[in-house]
Amino acid sequence: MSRVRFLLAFAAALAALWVAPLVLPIGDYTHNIVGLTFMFMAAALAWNWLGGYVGQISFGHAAMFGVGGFVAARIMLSSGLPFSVAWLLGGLAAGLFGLLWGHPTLRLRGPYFSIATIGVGEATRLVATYWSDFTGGSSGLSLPLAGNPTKYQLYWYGLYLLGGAVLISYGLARSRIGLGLSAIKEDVEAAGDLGVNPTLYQDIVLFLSGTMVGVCGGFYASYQAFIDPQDMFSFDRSIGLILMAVIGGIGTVLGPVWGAIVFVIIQEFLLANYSELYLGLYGALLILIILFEPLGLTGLVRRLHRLAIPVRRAT
Amino acid sequence: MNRSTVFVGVTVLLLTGCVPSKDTDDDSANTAIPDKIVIGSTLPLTGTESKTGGRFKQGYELAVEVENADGGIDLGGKKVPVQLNLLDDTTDQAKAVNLAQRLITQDKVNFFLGTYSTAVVEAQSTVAEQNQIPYVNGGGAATSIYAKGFKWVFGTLAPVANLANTEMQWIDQQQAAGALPKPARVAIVWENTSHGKDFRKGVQDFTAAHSSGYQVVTDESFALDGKDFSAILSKVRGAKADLLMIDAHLPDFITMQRQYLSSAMCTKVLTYGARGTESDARTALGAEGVNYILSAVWWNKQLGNAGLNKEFVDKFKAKYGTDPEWYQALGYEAARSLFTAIAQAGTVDKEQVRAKLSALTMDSILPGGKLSYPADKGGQADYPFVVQQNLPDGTSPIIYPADVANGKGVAPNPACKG
Amino acid sequence: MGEVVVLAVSAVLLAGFYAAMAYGLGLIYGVLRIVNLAHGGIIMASAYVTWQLFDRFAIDPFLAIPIVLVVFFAIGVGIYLGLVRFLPRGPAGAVQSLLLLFGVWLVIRNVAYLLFTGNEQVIHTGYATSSVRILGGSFSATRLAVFAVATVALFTLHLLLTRTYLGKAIRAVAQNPDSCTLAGINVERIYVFTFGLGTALAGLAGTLASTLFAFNPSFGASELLKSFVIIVLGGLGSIVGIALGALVLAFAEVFAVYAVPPYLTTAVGFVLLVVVLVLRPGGLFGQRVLR
Amino acid sequence: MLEVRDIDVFYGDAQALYGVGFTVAEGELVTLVGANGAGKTTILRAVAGIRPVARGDLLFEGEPLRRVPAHRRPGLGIALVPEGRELWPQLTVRENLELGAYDRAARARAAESFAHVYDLFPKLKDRAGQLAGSMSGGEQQMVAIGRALMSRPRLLMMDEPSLGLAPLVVGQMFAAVRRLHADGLTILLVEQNLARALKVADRGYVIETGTVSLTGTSEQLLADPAVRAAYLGV
Repeated sequence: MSRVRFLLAFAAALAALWVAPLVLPIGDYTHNIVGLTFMFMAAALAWNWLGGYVGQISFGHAAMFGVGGFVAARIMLSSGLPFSVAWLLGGLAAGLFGLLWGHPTLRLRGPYFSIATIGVGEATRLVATYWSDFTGGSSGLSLPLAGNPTKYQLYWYGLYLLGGAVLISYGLARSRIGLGLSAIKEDVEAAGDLGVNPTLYQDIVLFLSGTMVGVCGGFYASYQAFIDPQDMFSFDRSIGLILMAVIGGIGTVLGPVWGAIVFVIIQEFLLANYSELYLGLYGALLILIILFEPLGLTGLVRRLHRLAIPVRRAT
Repeated sequence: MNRSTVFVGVTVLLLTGCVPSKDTDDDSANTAIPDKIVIGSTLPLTGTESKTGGRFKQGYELAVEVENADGGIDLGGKKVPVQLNLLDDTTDQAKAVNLAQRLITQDKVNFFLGTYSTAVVEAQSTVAEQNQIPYVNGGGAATSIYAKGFKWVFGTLAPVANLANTEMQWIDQQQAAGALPKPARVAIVWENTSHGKDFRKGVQDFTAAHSSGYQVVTDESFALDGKDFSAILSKVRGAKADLLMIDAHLPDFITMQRQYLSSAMCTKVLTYGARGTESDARTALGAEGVNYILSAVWWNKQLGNAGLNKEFVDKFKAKYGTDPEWYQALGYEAARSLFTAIAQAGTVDKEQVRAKLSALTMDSILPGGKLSYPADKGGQADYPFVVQQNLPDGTSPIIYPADVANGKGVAPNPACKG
Repeated sequence: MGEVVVLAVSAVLLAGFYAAMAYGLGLIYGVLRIVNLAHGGIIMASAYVTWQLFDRFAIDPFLAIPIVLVVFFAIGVGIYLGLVRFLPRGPAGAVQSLLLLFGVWLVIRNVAYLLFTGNEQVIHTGYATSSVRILGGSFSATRLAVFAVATVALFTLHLLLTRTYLGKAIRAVAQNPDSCTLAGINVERIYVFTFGLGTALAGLAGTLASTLFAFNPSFGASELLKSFVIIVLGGLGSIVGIALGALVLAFAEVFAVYAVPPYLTTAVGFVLLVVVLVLRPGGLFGQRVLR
Repeated sequence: MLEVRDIDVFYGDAQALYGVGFTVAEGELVTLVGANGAGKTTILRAVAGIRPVARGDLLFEGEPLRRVPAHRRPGLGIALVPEGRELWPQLTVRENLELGAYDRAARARAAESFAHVYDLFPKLKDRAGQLAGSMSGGEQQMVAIGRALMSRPRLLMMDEPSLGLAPLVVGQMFAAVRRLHADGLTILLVEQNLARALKVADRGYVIETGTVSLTGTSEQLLADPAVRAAYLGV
């Protein structure tokens, strides 16, 4: 897709989603879920910058989600700054925190990096739960209900988050940085020979990814109005991001968006009907995708597209 | 950067900060008598907490059944049946919040019964407060839930600090009787959860108020699902504690008690908070292994010899064929208090029911015999716990408070040598 | 002084369980270069199998070990032949196997929920709380037995890997699979066997865990995470290294109470994991190949 | 003994061999010579079975080889000493050799084979307990050849045995090759060092860009002006 076509499609989609709740008869519940899903999409996209573009699978993104959420919450609680500034500051703190552990560990490749991120994630969770002056410890933090956007309004803020994440995803993939990243993904040493500085590139991506996920954490804090470390920093939260990206198509520009949709639909649908099966369903889905379509939904669509082309030619 | 990029960028910038808002459509003023009263609720029916979730469900459903048995709640002379709209939140905070949002804003339930486990209740209660709907729960005990000045949230569980406090009161009696040393050396070991935190606060408050009788020598928290407690136990041993006051959930209780026993420790008094009387504990540790453990719970079926308690236990047995535990009792009482407030209000108007809940004082199966949601406690019920002790004959009688006791406690632990 | 000795013995006993817990993960990683994220799920499943054997057929957990080994060897072979075999080798396969086996874990967990609900289960053997006196301290007989089993497993594994053709072939495959084919070793068969053996060892860990702890279908997560710490400390693949890594972790956790609040002792392991990965990627004791 | 008929081999989409055919008779020492990347290594890997053949036939002692999996071929009597040795660096020399005799029949005769290898390379006997990875290049090459011999091969294929070795050691290596040949072992040798290779070989094939471009006895090839110009720089 050319850049102009992409941007036009992007603007159209954004505009359509912007007015949708105002003209369509969407229930409050669906409205809120969609808003929250926008946030998950943005976070999954951000995970994908590191996990997909660079091929560094992080099992520790909950650490940045949590840091972003708690810094944002602390700022909202202690100062009169508007929530959007608090989100941004939380995001920046999360990005810096990401750099703090990421700079040394990004030298590790493949499973070594993944294992290191598990360590980072768990250590952060434990310290955060202990550090009650900052996180409220095991009792968590409650945000004031006044001054925070309502869940109704958060739909649009979620949409902006998503828009930003999509633009960055597209920009990263189509830019020179993107080329460098795929070179690093292929072969770090060769990338170094090509004049790509793997350390710098990976640091930049992790910072961006961490900042975006941190902002998402701030959004989540506003959405829930109550956050506690065990939930914010949980291993399952990191896993959720991975699942969304993998279901949608790891390394593709928009895959995580579709992945997040499927993730939420499964959760909402199964919640009402077969809640005792949802773990297994994710598991089975993961297994099927890895075995049969490593590019997830995106790969499936591409495959169908390839099948469809000859048909079109014949007619 | 070409022109279209600039165009899109500017559009996005213009849109940002521009967010529609909506007046919350206020239908709480609707005072017409409905055909039925719909109560929304979520509970963890699958996942790790499914066992407890299932017990609360039994309590809620029994209360609804009892209420509907004679036609429902009396709203100004008209009996209106109650319908429970219960969903599974799998102990996930976001799910509990979203489902509550759905039940309240989309399914338009009239009132809400809360879920189980403190953190989830804490997250979910904000939805109730935002949407101004009465929220009664029997599954969230942390004082932090009720310390936020919420007007719409009511808790049937007395704070865990009361648990520690009631146990300490019994211990104080024993000390006064000369059975325990004075001052007694106290070790507090608590899981780092809000449950453990409140437990610790209960012990600390008591020892601070009776500083001549108690000296805290160890105060440590631990992470859930520990594999080895030898270091903590060694600290306790080193501090020569007389009273070992632990708060732990079941897996840690079992691991820790096994290590406590096999390391030949023996403190004059030992408690694991609410743990110790359950059948799982006896299975895991043997009858010997749980002897003389002190425990306290919100309710116990041994209270059920007469009056409301007997009625509850009999109806429960008739419906489910087993004995109720505190979970079911608390679920039952939470639901019953809500029904009582609705009946008193005589309407489904949310504000009026909230006011009645706030002012409620009703006869209850809970220790103390009365249930209310005092405003100065942020809407959290406040009553003593029932203290039990496992005895070598396999029973666990209530030993405190005196008015409900059906057995006599033993201190110091006679199994300790020397 | 006495207290330190008692703590040290406790740490050694804990290290026994930790080592047993990590053997399977380390072996599979060392030979196949696959991080078996289903490891925790296998440990949990084995705890349930042991519990069922105890509950229905009154088989003592320690006597159930041979049955568990056979059952989980078969399960491991099944997982390899049914799923893992189809993954590409090399870095791409490493990442995919991570996700695939995580999927397997989710499925196992779900099956356990369906079969046994989320309730905590415990095995109460007659000796669960009996104790033995060593060096002036009193220690759990079960923990001693677990330590003994872990030690026996260590020596058996070590002998298998250094004294038998099969074991040497396994180590050779870990170091250079291509030249194994040239030597007439059926590499695929070694992979199947190793995956089976690694799974059987995870099963062993589950049986041992069931004698010490209460468990539910979510059990195994912290075992998996700690196993990572151990194999990284031990150098990712060497069996003796794993035992040493377990010792380091156990001592760090037990003695960390002198430096940090007990609550944070678990975090010490994870910090150690990251630090060792960054500073000494070969582990504290050696290299990344199975020796 | 070995007959290669018109084989094609691919690496992904790239074709490496185009209809290569040659034979090795019992007791012969045949060498494949040619420039880097001409496909010599690929031919050996195809015969050893670790590189699939897309078209054509491989016959060993008259039996078709194509369907025999790679790990079965040492049992038939085919052994390859791979380029770059490919030892197991963290195993001892003895263990490396032992695993050479992994096949059941070879295992039964392991003691005899050990004696044979130690006789050929006495140094290995002294270093038996040392880790293979800690040895010098020449010693490692000895281990690699020894490992191949442990499988009691009837056809020994060697890929660049002199690569990266000091001149003195290269001499020892060729002496060993000559001795093995003299004992009656059939050898297929790939070498860049064409002069030395042709000196020990009976016959040779010149491989150029994936095909056999020239064949003949060693003397013929050494005398061929084109060969002399292209490979000997004369």
